[in-house]
Amino acid sequence: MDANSALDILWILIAGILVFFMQAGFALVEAGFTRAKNVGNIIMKNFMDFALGSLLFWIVGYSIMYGGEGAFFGAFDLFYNVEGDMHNLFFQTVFAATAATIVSGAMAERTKFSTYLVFSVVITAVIYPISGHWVWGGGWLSTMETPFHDFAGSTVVHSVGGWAALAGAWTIGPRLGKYNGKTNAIPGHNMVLGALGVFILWLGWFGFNPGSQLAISGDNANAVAGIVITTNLAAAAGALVTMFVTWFRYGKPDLSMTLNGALAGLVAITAGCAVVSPGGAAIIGAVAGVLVVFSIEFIDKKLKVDDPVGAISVHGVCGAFGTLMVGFFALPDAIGEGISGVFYGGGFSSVISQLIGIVSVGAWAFVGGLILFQVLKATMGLRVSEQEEREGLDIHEHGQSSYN
Amino acid sequence: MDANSALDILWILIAGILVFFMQAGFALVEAGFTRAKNVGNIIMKNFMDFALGSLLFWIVGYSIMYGGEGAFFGAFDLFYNVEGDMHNLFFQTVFAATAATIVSGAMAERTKFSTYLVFSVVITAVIYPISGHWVWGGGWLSTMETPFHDFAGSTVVHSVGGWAALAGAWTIGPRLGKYNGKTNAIPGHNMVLGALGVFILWLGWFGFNPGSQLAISGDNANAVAGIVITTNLAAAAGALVTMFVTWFRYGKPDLSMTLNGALAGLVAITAGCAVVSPGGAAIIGAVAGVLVVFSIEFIDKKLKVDDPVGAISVHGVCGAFGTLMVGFFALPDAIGEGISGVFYGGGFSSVISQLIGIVSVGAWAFVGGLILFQVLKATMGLRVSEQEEREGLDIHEHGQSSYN
Amino acid sequence: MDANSALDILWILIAGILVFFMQAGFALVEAGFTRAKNVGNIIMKNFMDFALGSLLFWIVGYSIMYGGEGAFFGAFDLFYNVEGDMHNLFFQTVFAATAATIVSGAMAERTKFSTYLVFSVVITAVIYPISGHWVWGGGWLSTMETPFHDFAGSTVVHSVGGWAALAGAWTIGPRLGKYNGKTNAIPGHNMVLGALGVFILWLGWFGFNPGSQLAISGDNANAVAGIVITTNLAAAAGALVTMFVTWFRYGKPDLSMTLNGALAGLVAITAGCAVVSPGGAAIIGAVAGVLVVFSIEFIDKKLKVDDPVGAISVHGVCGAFGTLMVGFFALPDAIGEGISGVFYGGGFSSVISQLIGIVSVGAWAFVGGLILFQVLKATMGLRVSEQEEREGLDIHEHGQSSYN
Amino acid sequence: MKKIEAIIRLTQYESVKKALEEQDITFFSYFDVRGVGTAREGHLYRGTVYDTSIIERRLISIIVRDENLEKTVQALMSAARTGEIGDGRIFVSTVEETYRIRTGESGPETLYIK
Amino acid sequence: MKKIEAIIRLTQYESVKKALEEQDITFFSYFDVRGVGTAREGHLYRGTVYDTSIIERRLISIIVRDENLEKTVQALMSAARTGEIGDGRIFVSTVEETYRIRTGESGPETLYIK
Amino acid sequence: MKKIEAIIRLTQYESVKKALEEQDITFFSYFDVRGVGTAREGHLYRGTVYDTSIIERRLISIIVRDENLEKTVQALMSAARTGEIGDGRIFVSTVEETYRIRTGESGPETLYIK
Ligand SMILES: Nc1ncnc2c1ncn2[C@@H]1O[C@H](COP(=O)(O)OP(=O)(O)O)[C@@H](O)[C@H]1O
Ligand SMILES: Nc1ncnc2c1ncn2[C@@H]1O[C@H](COP(=O)(O)OP(=O)(O)O)[C@@H](O)[C@H]1O
Ligand SMILES: Nc1ncnc2c1ncn2[C@@H]1O[C@H](COP(=O)(O)OP(=O)(O)O)[C@@H](O)[C@H]1O
Repeated sequence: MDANSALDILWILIAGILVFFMQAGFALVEAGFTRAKNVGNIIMKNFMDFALGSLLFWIVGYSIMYGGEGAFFGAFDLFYNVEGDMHNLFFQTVFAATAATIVSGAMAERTKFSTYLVFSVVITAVIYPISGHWVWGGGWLSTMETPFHDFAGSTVVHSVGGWAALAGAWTIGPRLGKYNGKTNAIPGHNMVLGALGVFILWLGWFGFNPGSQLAISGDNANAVAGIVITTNLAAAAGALVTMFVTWFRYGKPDLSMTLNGALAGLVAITAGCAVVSPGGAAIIGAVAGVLVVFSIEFIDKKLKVDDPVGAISVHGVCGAFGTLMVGFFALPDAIGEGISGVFYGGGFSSVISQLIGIVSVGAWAFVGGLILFQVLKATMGLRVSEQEEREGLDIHEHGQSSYN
Repeated sequence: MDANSALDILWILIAGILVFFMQAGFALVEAGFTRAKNVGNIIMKNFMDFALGSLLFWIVGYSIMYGGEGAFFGAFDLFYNVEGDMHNLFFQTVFAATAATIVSGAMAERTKFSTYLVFSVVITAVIYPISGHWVWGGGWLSTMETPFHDFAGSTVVHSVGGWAALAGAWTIGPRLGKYNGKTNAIPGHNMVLGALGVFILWLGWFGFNPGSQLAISGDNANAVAGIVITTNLAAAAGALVTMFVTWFRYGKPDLSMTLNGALAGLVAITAGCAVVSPGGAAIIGAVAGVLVVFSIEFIDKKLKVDDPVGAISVHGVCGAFGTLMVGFFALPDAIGEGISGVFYGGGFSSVISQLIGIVSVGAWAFVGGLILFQVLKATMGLRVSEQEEREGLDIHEHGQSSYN
Repeated sequence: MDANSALDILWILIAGILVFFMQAGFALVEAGFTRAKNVGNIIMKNFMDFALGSLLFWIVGYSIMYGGEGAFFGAFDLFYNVEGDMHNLFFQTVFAATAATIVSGAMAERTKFSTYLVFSVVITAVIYPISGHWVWGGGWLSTMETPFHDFAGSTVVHSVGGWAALAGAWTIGPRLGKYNGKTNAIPGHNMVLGALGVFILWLGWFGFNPGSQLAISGDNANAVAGIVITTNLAAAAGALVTMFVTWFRYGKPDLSMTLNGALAGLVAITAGCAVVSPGGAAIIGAVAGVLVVFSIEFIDKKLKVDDPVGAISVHGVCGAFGTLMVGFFALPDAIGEGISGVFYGGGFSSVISQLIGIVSVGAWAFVGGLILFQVLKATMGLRVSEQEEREGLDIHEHGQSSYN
Repeated sequence: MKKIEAIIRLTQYESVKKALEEQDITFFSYFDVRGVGTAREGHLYRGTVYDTSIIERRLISIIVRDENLEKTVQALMSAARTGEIGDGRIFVSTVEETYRIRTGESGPETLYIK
Repeated sequence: MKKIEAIIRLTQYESVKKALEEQDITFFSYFDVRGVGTAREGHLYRGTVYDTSIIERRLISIIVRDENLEKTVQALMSAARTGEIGDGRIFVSTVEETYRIRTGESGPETLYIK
Repeated sequence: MKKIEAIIRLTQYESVKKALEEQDITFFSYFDVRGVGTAREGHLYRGTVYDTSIIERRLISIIVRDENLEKTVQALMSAARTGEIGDGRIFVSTVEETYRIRTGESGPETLYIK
């Protein structure tokens, strides 16, 4: 193997290792934004998402997603083991585990552990790899005339998680005491954990987006560097703008929301990070930083869907938004010969493709999630008992409190 | 230097940096699994393990381990400084620091700080590099007809730490109140810290095992990618299986034990990560996930050796187990021309070599540790006073509590 | 692009990603060393430092620092976007964000959030890039006959932060209750956070120093490996020596001070990491470990400047010290043809250049910071009200406590 | 004046608070105590059951005029009751004097709970 | 003997402690309680104001001989007062007996507060 | 009924609990307080000694029938004693009424401590 090929594999592995660490970031954000009595439970869910995901994606998921060229489905080969492709298996595994993890946050503090495990299996082994195949595995969305473009997974990963989270949070209903006539705040128990989690996620995103170039040799090096910059600027803009929005709206800059703002920027730039300019990235991040605040409020206060960590807004809404923005901000010929974003005179063909992708993948994830959660609710039961919820999932589901 | 050589050095440095970060992981696991009144002390011990280890391995340890071809001992050159080999010094330094750190966990909450420092010096500068030389430095275990195979250190690093930990925990005796007629639980004070620590350790293991390939150019790239996969699958299988084992045994899935389960899988695959198939790795990890539960119970309830973090089971027992499994799961010719594991028709020659290595290194670490701890106990004193233990090592050994 | 160039870009990006993570380290150290009632505020400041810094350094800072060859100033081009140089923009951005962050720690627990944001803008967009230009951008300090040598930024980054911190902490005055007749201790609320922060900073420093080689191909690989070793040894020596110094002085080894000791070693070696021997590095780190204790005491007890985290001593004093030591410990010809440190017979020419750099950059940062803080104090107000300080900045500035 | 100390389940706190408010008892203090008694929670750590008799409870302390004693006790009692073992206890004792720090006034009439 | 329980603002604790020391009252116990009352702190979390009436306060408990009651109450009152709503309250009740654990002695004369 | 409040060393809690159990006193409540008094712990932070007189202690509160007062105090006293300064104090006062929330019954006979 020549140096360039080894270099590419090295980069994919390092990027994958960074993305792996995002699991810790998600666990900390979800732990910090919820109450102390449920913290061991939420960590256990995150931990199991990754353990299950690693095994399932190897056993079957990778093959479904990348194993063949069908329009809707790859292939069904068990126990993937192809010499020379293990770096790709790893990189795709850590991506797959992310989608499930998003959902645990939105359903935190009330979901039965055993039922959650079943959900986690289905999303990682079925829901995610199928829609992922459509976009990245050679499926129908990638073969449209103007292909749907989602570079690193605003839609493929984050929206899938976000819409499944919406299905789950809506099905399970709000936490006790969240809505009684009015909407109550249930403050997270530890903002330091939340902030550390966001720092770790931001770090991991430097593997998530730039790693999705899947190479760094030759001209890829500059492409990767460009993606690092767009990723970073969108996150920074998201955080900054969200801070000011909360400051204007609430009178004071809200830390937990600002943390969400950085994530909103990161999720939004994920689709277009390779095809927009630094300026475009900053704008996309900034708008996501506005959007996330109103979306969280809307979901919380209008829809009355209780999402303790804001996962639906951050991953679902901002993921869809960012994917759509590709159609507006894509630099000329960046997506493909003759395709440019609206702002570069490219017309709406790309916007339409993006919409098709957003809606079809979104519908798949939401409806699939909804059916799954309704079935689980009717069979195993989705929610812990009222007493368990009041006294904490840690004591009841795991027999032990996390802080002693 | 050509690109391939630079690439190899880059990879070794990055892997070493990841392994460095495992120090933080160990510190957090040990902090989380013990009580709040001792948390500063345990962190200080971890911190000093690395500071002392860095200096000592440079001053003398690296030379003992790698400085010559003797059967039992390398060489005794001071202040290693060979241009062109500093990346290896770094990579071996971060490994060396791991062995000492393992012991601090098993002896937590009762060991005198000053005595611990002396122990830390001896294990890093003497015990670890000598047995390390036998396996990795060209010593007798590596020159047997069927050589002992420990790719990344299930035995060389983890078991050495684990057996020294057994010697230490046994010599010092249990924490006050641990055994009075029956075995009492002394819950760790913060499971979030423990979980974050395990995430960081898992992250660091992507440097520990794949980095031990010591190259990534040419065909090494695929080898490294394969090791990433085996490492990850074993960890995932360990975590998942441990969770189910605790669920069946105790009625509820135990978080702290499940965290140990992931580590058990990681330790177990460390020896064989480069020579087993993904399936073999998953099985090794899964069995380690069962083993660790019973081992922790056995040591805690039968041997009545008090190991607050489970270090003896995770590193000693699972390290030995994983090393042995190489003899069963090694793919044909993976260890060397004509050598295969039992399950691939290779007969028991490799199993025997593995046993020789496990026993000889284990005996060295356990007996060496035992003598050292007995001497320290008789001279400086190994244990803090009863009052200090009751009121906390933080206040008494460091004059200050860690949470204020 | 050939493999070597791609390799260099890869390394710069990875190093930059590691340096990015230092932001989390700073946030945790500052959070852990202060009180629980202000923890959200200090994290918000750190978070905004990076968000603002990323945007501003792209918008204008990078151009000021690197955009031209003027003696005092680079250029003023907006929105840097040069294909093929984005990896450098990223690497320099993460450096720039560090300087501001240092200041937040020294002024913690009493500084108004809005005013702090203004300060953060000015230091990142004006103060830091201008003096940075003098040293790294081709400015006057780099064109002296014996050029000022600051390899990775002991002075350019750390001292600039440290002296601005001195200006800020002095201008704003001590926290309530810190000095009333005698000097009172105000213990930090969580040493685990502080320790984790230091581990993360140490990790990040493996990007900070070795990454400043700005290449890893060819002979750079060995240079980078050497820098990893000098960096690590200085940190280890700093930690170890500080521990013993506090042990002798206070009767007990002080954890928080020992954590500072590791940082002191890291800051001190930053200037000379590429030009000193491993032994030189260990000595520089060790002396910094002594210096930091006496400096913290002097500033705290004699100057009565209240610096909750020790930022002035760690970054200002040890940064200046380390920069000076280059003049003593530089290996022959390491800085440039015919230049060696005093201890290698090079005479004092390099020492003088180092002094010129230390003093000029220090004066710029201190005076610039002082003017800025005085203006801010007179206009927006620098300090929160007494009630806000007593009851906590989290409640008053952000409307919410961080622990619930 | 009487001091009423009620040791209740943490999880009944919200309904107790509401019941008190309905009786116009909007001033009180509370803190968390650990109760040792018959109600037991089974905890499990690493396979060792530590069948503890120590339970987190909330102690509510209300000082009322004598005439309000009865209704306060009744409100507490009905709202804190679940009927399961572990509902807790109420203790009543005498308070001789009270002062409002803000104004320096003393006497039962300075109690907000009229 | 009298037991004086003062519920004060957390932020007044230091000055109360000093005022007590000046009266030679150097022995007491304290712990943090949450007060429910009229003083309100407005908290905000993710855009939802949770206008809570629950306030962190410190409860200082001092047992004194009858003759020291007056001066202790006065010291507490003046040092804890800010004049704003939320200054807190003092309650006084009777203690019948006290023991010094170290020596086993009993009676008011074993109180350090002479 | 009598209320016994004992302020003891955190580290004596286990032996006190055992001593109480031996006297069949298996119901009580406790919480942690900070005691201000003569016993001092020397703390050190970054080279500044903050020689504090504030000590973490545990307050055990037991309500007993009058006839059990003596044995409870004795059990407490002997188990909490170390003989060093800082052993703590016991205070006794009167409780007038008690209710068992679960059943609504009142009176001393509802105390589990017979
Ligand atoms: N004699 C007592 N002295 C102090 N506290 C008591 C006493 N008896 C009960 N308690 C407190 O009341 C709580 C309620 O006891 P519990 O077993 O729940 O009673 P019940 O059987 O009436 O429901 C105990 O946990 C303890 O905190
Ligand atoms: N009747 C009562 N019983 C118990 N605690 C009370 C009572 N009245 C007031 N308190 C306590 O005293 C605190 C002071 O009340 P606050 O509203 O501050 O009074 P003020 O208006 O006199 O300043 C309350 O938060 C509560 O903790
Ligand atoms: N008069 C008092 N009022 C309230 N608490 C007191 C009083 N006197 C002592 N205490 C409490 O009892 C504790 C014991 O005092 P300590 O100095 O240990 O006594 P001794 O010298 O008898 O051992 C103190 O820390 C304090 O919490």
